[in-house]
This record gives sequence, C-alpha cells and structure tokens, in this order.
Amino acid sequence: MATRAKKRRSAKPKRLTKKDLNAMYRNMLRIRRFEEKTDEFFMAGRVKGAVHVSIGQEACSVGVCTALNDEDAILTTHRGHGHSIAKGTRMPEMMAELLGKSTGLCKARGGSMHIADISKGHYGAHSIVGANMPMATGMGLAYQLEGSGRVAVVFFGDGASNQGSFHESMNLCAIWKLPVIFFCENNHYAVSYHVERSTSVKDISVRAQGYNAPGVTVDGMDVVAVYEATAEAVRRAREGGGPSLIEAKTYRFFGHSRGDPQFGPYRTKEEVDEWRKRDPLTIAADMLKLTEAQKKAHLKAVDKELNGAIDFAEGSPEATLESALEDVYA
Amino acid sequence: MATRAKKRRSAKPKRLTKKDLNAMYRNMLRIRRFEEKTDEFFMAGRVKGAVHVSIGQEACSVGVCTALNDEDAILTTHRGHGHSIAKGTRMPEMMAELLGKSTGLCKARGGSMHIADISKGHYGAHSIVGANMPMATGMGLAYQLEGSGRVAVVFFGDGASNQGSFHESMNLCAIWKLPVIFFCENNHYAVSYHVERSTSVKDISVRAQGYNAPGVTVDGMDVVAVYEATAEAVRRAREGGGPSLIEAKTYRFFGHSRGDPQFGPYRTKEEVDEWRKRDPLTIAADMLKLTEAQKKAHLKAVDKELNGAIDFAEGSPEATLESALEDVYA
Amino acid sequence: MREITFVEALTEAHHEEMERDERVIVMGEDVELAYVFGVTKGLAEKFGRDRVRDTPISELGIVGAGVGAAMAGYRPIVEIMFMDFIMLAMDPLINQAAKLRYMLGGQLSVPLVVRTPGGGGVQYGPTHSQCLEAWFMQIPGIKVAAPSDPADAKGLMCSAIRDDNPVLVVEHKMLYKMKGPVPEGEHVTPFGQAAVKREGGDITLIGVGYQVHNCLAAADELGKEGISAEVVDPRTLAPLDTGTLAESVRKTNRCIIVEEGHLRSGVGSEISAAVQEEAFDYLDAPIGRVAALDAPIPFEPRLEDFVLPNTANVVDAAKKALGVTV
Amino acid sequence: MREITFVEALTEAHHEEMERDERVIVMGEDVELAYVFGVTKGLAEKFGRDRVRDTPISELGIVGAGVGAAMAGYRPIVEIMFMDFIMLAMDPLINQAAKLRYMLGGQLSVPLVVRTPGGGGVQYGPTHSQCLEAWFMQIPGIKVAAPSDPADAKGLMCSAIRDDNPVLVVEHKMLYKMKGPVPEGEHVTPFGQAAVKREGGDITLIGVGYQVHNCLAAADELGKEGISAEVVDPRTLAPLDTGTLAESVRKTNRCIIVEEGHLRSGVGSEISAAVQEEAFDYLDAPIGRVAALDAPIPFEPRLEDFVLPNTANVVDAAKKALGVTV
Ligand SMILES: Cc1ncc(C[n+]2csc(CCOP(=O)(O)OP(=O)(O)O)c2C)c(N)n1
Ligand SMILES: Cc1ncc(C[n+]2csc(CCOP(=O)(O)OP(=O)(O)O)c2C)c(N)n1
Ligand SMILES: [Mg+2]
Ligand SMILES: [Mg+2]
Repeated sequence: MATRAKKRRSAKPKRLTKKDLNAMYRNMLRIRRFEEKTDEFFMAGRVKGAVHVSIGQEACSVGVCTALNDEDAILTTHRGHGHSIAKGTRMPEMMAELLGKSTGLCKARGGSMHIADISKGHYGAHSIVGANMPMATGMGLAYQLEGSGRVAVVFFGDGASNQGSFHESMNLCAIWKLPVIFFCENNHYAVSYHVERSTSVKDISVRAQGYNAPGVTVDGMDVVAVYEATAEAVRRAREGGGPSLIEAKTYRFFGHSRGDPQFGPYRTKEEVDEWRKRDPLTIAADMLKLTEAQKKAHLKAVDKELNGAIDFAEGSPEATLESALEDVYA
Repeated sequence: MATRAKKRRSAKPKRLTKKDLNAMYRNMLRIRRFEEKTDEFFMAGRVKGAVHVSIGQEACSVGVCTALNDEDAILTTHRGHGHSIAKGTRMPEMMAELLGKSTGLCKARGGSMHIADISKGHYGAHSIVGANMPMATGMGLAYQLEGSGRVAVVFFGDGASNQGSFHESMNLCAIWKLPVIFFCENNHYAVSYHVERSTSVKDISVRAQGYNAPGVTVDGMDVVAVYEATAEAVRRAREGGGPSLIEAKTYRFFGHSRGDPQFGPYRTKEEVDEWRKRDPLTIAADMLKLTEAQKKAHLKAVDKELNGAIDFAEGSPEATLESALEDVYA
Repeated sequence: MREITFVEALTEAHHEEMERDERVIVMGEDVELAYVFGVTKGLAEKFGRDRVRDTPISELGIVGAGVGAAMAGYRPIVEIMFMDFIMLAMDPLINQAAKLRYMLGGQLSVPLVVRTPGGGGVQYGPTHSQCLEAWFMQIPGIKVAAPSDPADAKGLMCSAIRDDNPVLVVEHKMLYKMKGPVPEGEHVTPFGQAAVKREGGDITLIGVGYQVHNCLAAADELGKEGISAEVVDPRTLAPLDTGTLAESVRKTNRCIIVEEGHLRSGVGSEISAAVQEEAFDYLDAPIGRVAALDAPIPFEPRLEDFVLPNTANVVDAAKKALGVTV
Repeated sequence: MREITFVEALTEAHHEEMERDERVIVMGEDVELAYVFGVTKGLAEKFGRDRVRDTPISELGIVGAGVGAAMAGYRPIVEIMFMDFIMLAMDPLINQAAKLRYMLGGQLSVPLVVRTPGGGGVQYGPTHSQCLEAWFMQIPGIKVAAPSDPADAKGLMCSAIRDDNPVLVVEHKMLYKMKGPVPEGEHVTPFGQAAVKREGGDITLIGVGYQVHNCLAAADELGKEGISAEVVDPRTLAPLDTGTLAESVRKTNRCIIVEEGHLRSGVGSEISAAVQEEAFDYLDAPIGRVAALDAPIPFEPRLEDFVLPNTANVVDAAKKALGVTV
C-alpha cells in the first residue's frame, strides 16, 4: 500500500442513458418496497428496536450511489436502508438483520440503525447523529494515502449539520483535500424540530464557504439532479480537489420513527400531501414516460426479489445466545 | 428576574476621545508590564504551571473591553491575562493567584489558565480550547431571558476556531439571536501549527456566513480598529440582532508557553521582527503622539500599580492545605 | 396514596420547581413536544418557549450552554435524549461544570441538572442502551442520582433542581411507565441517603436504578426457599451512602450488588470496595456482583435479554454467596 | 542493559513499528515537531508528513478520523495532548471504535491506538492533570495500557500498535523523563499480564502507572521496619490480570491498591472488588485504597502534592492493614 503511489484516475461523469435511468427507477422502487415491508413488519412487531424509513427520500440514495464505483465507500445514518440498498447491500442478509437472524449482516446485534455490508463498500449506518462524518474523513485520508482514487460519501441530515463533528470534519477534509463528499439530506425535520428553527442558514450548502469548499443545493426529489451534483463532486474528489458539500432538499413521507404519525403534532397533512406530489418515483417514471404495464413489470420483479429476501430471512436460524458475546475483540 | 421584561437599551458606540485613547494606551501598558513580570517570575520558577503570555496582542484585549460595560461578561482562554486586566480584574489578587497565594482569585487552585473575577464580569479563563464558546452561549441566553441588555464576549484563538464547539455555539447564538460576540484572536499559530495549515479559510471571519451572522476581519494591532468593530457588534447584540464574529489578525511576540522560544523551530526571527514593527503599543503611542516624557510617566504609574500588586501577592499567606478540599461543592 | 407513573412523577417535579423558581429553564432535543419519552410534557405550553426550548442536535453545545446559563444565575435542566449521547458532552460536564466552582476559587456555582435515560430493554442496541453512571461517580464536583421508583424520581429530581451543584439524573427507560405511590404536594428526597426497599436478614441485595426491581423479584424467589433477602437502593451514587449499605451487610453478612452497567469498573466495583472496607469483619462470603455480560448490548430481544442481568442471575449469585447449591 | 528514558522508549516503539508496517500512521496536535512531550520526535522527518501529521485542535474529529482510517485498513496512532481532552473524543472512542466490530457483525476491526499523557505533578491544574483510566475499563471492546517504566512503555506500545482492537495507552507525565533498562531490538509486552515489580511476603501493594513508584518507595520504607511488601503492577487495566494480583494477595493476605485517579469508582475500586472475589478466604484485613483526595487537582505545588497520593499515604495504609500503629 504505497503512499500516494498510483496516479489518481480522472473520472469524467458518465451521461445517463435511458437504461441507466431505468435502473435508477428500479432501485428507488426496491428501496420503496423494502421499506414499506419493513414498516409493515415493524407495525406487526416482527422488526424490533428503532427503525427509521426513508420513504420519500429515495432519489438521494440512488442519485448518489449511481455516481459511485463499487470500491467507493458510503457511511450512513439511522435512516440508512435506502443508501444501503442503493450501494448494493445484499437484501436477504439485510432483511435477516432486521428480523434479528443469525444470517443478518450484523449477526442480530446492530439492527436497522447499523446495517453495513463492507463487501459492497457500505461502511455502516451509524446511529449517533453526526458521528459518521469524522469516520468518513478518516476513510478519505486512507484513500488519499493509498492513492487509490476511491472516495467516501457520508450521508447526514439537516439536524446533523449542527453537530460539531460536521465542522471539524469539513475543515479536516478541506485542509488535507480529502476525497470525501458530505451529502446532506435536508428533509426539513430532525424528529419534530423544523430546520428553519434548528439551523441558522436557509441553505445548508452555504456552510461550505466556511471551509473554502464547493457547496450546492439540489432538488432531492429529482434523482438525476442528485446524480449530476454527486458525479461532479466525485470527479473533483478523485482529481484531488478535496471535499464537497451537497444539500438535497427532500422530505420523509412517513413519521420519524416508531409511533410518530405521518402528520400530526409538528406538521400538517397539507404539507405532507404537497410534498407527496413530488414523489421521486413519480418524477422518475414521468421522465422515463413509463407505461402502467412497465411500472407493473418493475414492481413484479422487485417484489420477487423482496419476497426472496424475506424467505431467506424467515428461513434463517435465530442467533445463538453465545454469539452475543463474540466479536467484541478481534 | 422577569423573562424579557426590560426593554433592550440601544447603545450607540461612543466616539473615542483623546482621553479614552490615553486610557487605552495605559491599559495596554498595564498588560504588557504585568506579563513581562509574569514571564520573569515564571523563568525564575516563582510562577508555576502553564503560563501563556499575550504580549503583542494587547490591542485585542483593550479594544474589546473598552466597548463593554461593567455588567457585560467576558470569557477567555489559556492566554487570558490581557483580557482579564482590560476587563478590570483586580491586579493584586491576580498576581496572588499566579504566585499561588491564599488571596489569589482562584485560591491557588486554578492558576494562570483560570483567572476569573466575577465581580468585574470576568467569567473566567478556560483552559480547554474551545470550551468557553458554549458557555458564552449560555450566558447570552441568560442575558436575553433577563432582558438586561448585557452581552457576553468570548475570546478564542485561530486554533480554537476549528473546534466543533465553535460551530455549535455560533449556530445556537444565531438561531436564538443571543447577545454574544465571538472574538477570534488570529495570532497565526496554535502552538507550533500555522493557521494556514490548520484552517481551511484565509479569513476566519468568513465562517460567519455559515451562520447568517456578520463577520469582519480587523487589524488586531490597532486598538481603535478593534474597539470600533467590537462597539458595532455590541450595539447589534444589545438591540437583539444576535451574534457577531470578529477576527483580529495579531501576533504573539513571545513563545507559546514554557520552554517555547520566541522564534526557532516553527517561525523565523525575521517574521517576529516584522510583526514587532507593528507593536500595538507603538501604534497607539504614535496615534497619541506621546512624548518620551509622557511615555515614562505612564510607565511609572503602571509600575507603581504593578509593584503594589506584587507586594500584596508576596505579602499574602500561602493557601492552607485544607483549603485544597474546599469549594468542591456549593 | 395516589399512584402515578415514573414519567408523570418527573413531569410533576418539573412543573412544581418551575413554578417555584422562575430561573429554572429546560433545554433539549424535542423537549417542547416531549417527543421521545414524554418527561417534559406540557411544560412549553405552561411556561413558554423561552423557558422550555427545543435545541439543535448539538449535545456539546447545549450542555455547555447549560453550564453558561447556570454561571449567569439560571438553573437549567438539559435533557440528553439517550445517555449514550452524553459522551459528546463530557467536556462541559466534567471539565467545566464539575470543576468551575473549585477552579475559580468558589466565585460561582453551577446549578445545572442534566437528565438522561439510560439502560436497555427496548431493543435500541449498542449505542442507545448503555449505563455509564460509574464514570460520573469518580468526578469530584458532580452528583449522580439514579431513582428506582416514581416517588424517588420526583423527590430526587426536586432535590437535583434545588441543588447548587451540577447533578446528573439517570432515568432507566424501563422505569418510565412503572406506576407507584407518590405523596401529593412537595416531596423532596435528600441526596446521600440509601433506602431499604425491603427488610431481610440473610443477605443484602444492593440494586442500582432499575435493577432494584430485579433484586426485589429475586428476594421473592429466595423467600420461597426460606431465604430472607434485604434489598437496599443507594438512590444517589454520588454522594454514596456507604453507611447504610454497610450497616445492612453487617446485619446479613452477605452481599450481592446488581447493576446494569458492565461489571469491570462499574458501579458495583465501587460499592463492593467500599462495603468490604466498612464491613470486612462481618462478611461471611465474598461480595458478589451481577452486571451486564462483557459485550455491547445487542438489539435483538433474546440476545439483549441474555446480555443484561436478570432475576435468575441475582438468585444464583445470592445462593452462591449463601453456599446453597444452585 | 542500556538505559533509556520512558519517552525514548515510546519513540523507539513508534520508529520500529512504523518501519515494520507502513499502514501505521500518526496524527495529533503538534506531533510533527513533537512539541509538547516529545514522544513523536523524528518521526515526521523519517516517515514524511503524510504518515505523521499535525492536526487542527479538533479532538473529536481526529479521533473519529482515526476510527475511519482504521476501518479502511490503516493503523492510526492518535495523540491526545493531555488525557483530560479525551472527553471531547469519548463518542468516537467508546460509541464507535469500541463497538464497531461487534455492532457490524464482525465485518471489520478498528486497529486504532490513542495515546495520551495523564496525571499530575507538573502544576497544570484541574483540567490538565486527570487520571481517567477507570472510565475506559468499563467498556467492552477497548483495551487500556498503563506502563510504569521504559521497558513496559516500549513493550506495551508495540503490542498496542499490533493489536487489531482499539487500545488506549495512558502515559503518566512524571514518567516521561524516567530512565530504565530496555532490551535492544524487538520487545513486545503482551497485554493482560501483571508484573511483580518486587517480591515480598507481608503485604501486596498494587500500583497503577506512576503510582508503582510510590509503591516501591513505600516498600523501601516498610522494609526499614522489617515489613516485606510485594509490589505488583497490572500493566494493562483491560484486560486486567486479576489472577496474578489475587495470587499475590493469597500469599501476603493483605492488599493496598494505589492509583492517582479519584477514589470513588476508580481503578482501585475494580481491583479491590475483583481481588476480594478471588482471594476472599485469604484476606486478613480489608483491602485498602490510596488515591487522589476528593477534589480536582489544584495547580499550586503544595496543594497539588497534598491532593495527590504520596509514599507516606501508602506506608500508612499498609501499616493500617498490618495492624501496626502508625
Ligand atoms: C448524537 C445524537 N443525538 C440525538 C440522537 C437522536 N436522534 C436520532 S435521529 C434524530 C434526528 C436526526 O435529524 P436529521 O439529522 O435531520 O436526520 P433525519 O432523521 O431527518 O433523517 C435524533 C435527534 C442521536 N441518535 N444521536
Ligand atoms: C481541547 C484542547 N486541546 C488542546 C489543548 C492544548 N493547547 C493549549 S493552547 C493550544 C493552542 C491554541 O491555539 P489558539 O487557539 O490559536 O490560541 P493561542 O495559543 O494562539 O492563543 C493548544 C493546542 C487544550 N488546552 N485544549
Ligand atoms: Mg432531517
Ligand atoms: Mg493562535
């Protein structure tokens, strides 16, 4: 692993073809269906613990991950199912984790908030809000040292952007020109707290100026817009240009987590309905001019995969009690 | 203590008279002499522990504190002698603290890095870099709640501006419009680490943009420039306009602390000499067109005060051992 | 006596103390709607959003701001949504709040309360289930309360708010919905006084927070076999009432300490060390400790149950101390 | 054998391990010039500023970056300038580094070393003198080393760097300039093996880090009065070699534990609890503990000396345990 040995590859973002876009639609649908199922299982008491679905935000997951290679890394949050699936995380083992089975990605220890699939460059959901940003910085440092041209993308929310870790990480990445992309999904709420109250700037992307890094705000419901902004940041990162901050304005259609209704104490049905009109799946389907039949075909294929994953998970043995004491040390 | 009871006073910054400027010169000289003595005592092994003198940065201390009322608060750093003196901290009790006497402001427990004089609105030097910013935020919150029109000023260095606490505090002050002034003394080094390497922006004041707050950079060797920028920020704060960030470019003429020479491993004699040409005392003396005789008179008065403080400290009893176990709890 | 839940008892303490002293203010994530565990319910409506305010996700900043507001004469209560997140705020709590009074020569005090839910049982996994009380016990200048029932929750919370020192109140998540008698009107429980929650003569079971209930259940089990267990709850961990704990052990000659934190260097380590110092000549068996097994707390219910201490663990440890074959 | 200082031993460990494995990197404030205590001296010149880099003052960020670099296959060593500042980095160390391997189902490991100077004696006052080892001992998934002489400093540091787990190495400031014999060439001290630093039959003195030297000095004093003290150094606190500690106590029947942290819930609490469990029947007196008095560490030299444990405290505690009137 020679230090800065290899020359950095300059990667020109590819232009999306119709086939690409179709794949992106399909991926968003995979996320949507997976999370609908997860929510259903959660309500039925079959998935335990803390579960946060990202329904409504699928364009962020898919737009970003489409711009990455397999060797690139992502680090995500408590709301990470979408990112996981978009990055290629194996769905059966992911469902097994949610159902607490021995075959789960985390061996039934981490659950929804800690899904990871290192084999796919998915370095984990991290449930401490903001904790993944310093980690991404360190991964970027490693990638720079090995001169591999790999990039690390860290997902975080509007709420997380107020953690000190954001500041320290952005500064570190900027001074060292690390290949790290800070992707902020501004879904307008941190639990019940609106971004306008929590955050002193209108566009979180403005904060990039404090680090001499580029910052852009994109439509987080438009998978192509997300892809393009990410592809540009990836190019820059691979060329040694350092970090970028991308803010995607988006919305979660469901409640924050367990027990939180879709609307109620802190947001109105009208607001949710308004955003639902901009469902990222609808937008992508419209771009693709998908017919009802085509949509059905997508759905059928996705559900087949999903049912396979569920079958795998349900058919897997429970974790043994002794396994709860393993892997504490390497 | 009625919540937001009183109307905020609008304070128009006063125009400095020659008398004011003379007082400012005198105060800078008081700091200079106090710290020269402290350094001498330190070298002689009479002042123990960690001591950081601010010689070269006196214009910051005095420029800021001249813009404050007695009821306003300051919170300072490991390098806080200057701020302390400028805010009116009792010099005899301060010297007694450095010499570890029972009459010391901190009863010989805190030493140089924790000088405080609450009776003068000096809420302490804080030796954990960056820790004073959240505290200042809380004090600003208290002042807003009591509607008193008081402001809190927090001093910190270029190095400290990279702590997460800076980010969290700026954001909190901005969303709540708290009367807090963030005063960054950019003396270009954090111990041996140059600001250009540690900090991703040229002017730290730029970071204010990330919080939708005003940020300015001023000449930290010019006491009038510092005063004016502070007075404007104070006005804004008292009127409910929220926090400001002021960056003062300055320089410490001495080493970082014990054992660190004035120049050597990380900076050159030429660099120090260059900055010494802009000694804040010289600049102020020139503005005032002080004669040699006038300067001598200042010096004499200051040394008299200083010697009185030293006499007080030397004449004070040592702290009793039992006192080391007191005041742990209220 | 009327029965209310642990959460209701805490909420009541807030209402009463905020009425009593207008310098009491509340800050935390989602506290206005009391959205997570409900302790701050109704406070924002009653006392206004100046005194009860939602904060950004900035644990360091808000605890630090709590310290500052306390320095300026207010009495802030800062909620940390899960105890695990307090790791982000160790500096303001330990390097500042706990030391400022001493370090500044007694010039001011820091009447800050930080309250936070600790412990497992809700399948939240490794980073949302920890019990870290022992850390805070080591630090001079900060007090630690760990109530185990609604009456103590109210009484200790009122004490905490009135205390001129920083206080950490640890509320176990599994207690929140538990009901119990709470006296009407002012009810203040002093710090540093352990409570004998059940008398017995054969062995002393010392329980921390929620684990008091495992001790009580174990005492029931042991009772069926003719063993009379005394259950003692220290209630505050700093100050720690070693006198009452040792007194019980001098009577029963045997002692088991039950906590939900990890064994090595846990609350039980200190209690064991202190009790053996004070009751050495009375001990007929080694002091035993029951604690979480040596792994992070996994989220899956069976695994979580396995790692956390349970009643059977307490019964077994007690029998071992009594030389009864299990 | 050649004698080198504690600092030189640590520096040597860095040089050798960095030569041995190019994935070893070093980060910290002012580490390039090794400006504060000198441990990283010469590394930047030799290995370049890519592998040895100064960082901004961002303790949370740099420890977190260490975690990330370790996740990506590097073996970072992060220096925290004073142990007290580690409070800013508890989250990456405890919620992330110590748990990631377990929490992600064993998919990766986190070979991170954090090293930091702890303790008093240099008049740096309340926020630059703390000993917080006990906190880390409670957390499954992180190891803790506390060397007391140059040979162990080198040996434990090499072990720490080669370990695939997160390791905290606590270096007492008063040890840095201490000289002692260190074998030439590769010298790796395994974790979890206490060392008997001096044999004796009447009482066991267990010392943590720098306090081993207070124990040795106390043993000298006691020897003058015909009391033969055995001095044992656990060397690593997690894993903790309770076997060797208890074995010594089974021989001497008496035990005093000496640490520089605060007494309540300190390292001594755990050692006391564990030793009495393993050696209960052999104890002829309560296990005694010597630690810092119950106050922050004041800066003034006389006051500091008063609050910190000293040789006389150890002698007195030992005599008390032996029933000798002091
Ligand atoms: C350090 C920390 N503080 C608080 C929480 C509790 N918490 C979990 S999610 C969440 C809101 C996060 O908001 P945001 O970053 O906007 O992400 P979103 O939930 O909207 O996806 C909070 C407060 C946490 N997990 N970690
Ligand atoms: C949290 C923390 N990290 C590190 C230190 C050690 N330290 C003391 S002063 C200092 C440099 C501070 O630089 P800057 O903020 O620019 O202030 P200056 O010394 O230049 O006045 C450092 C690293 C500390 N006291 N606290
Ligand atoms: Mg959000
Ligand atoms: Mg500086």
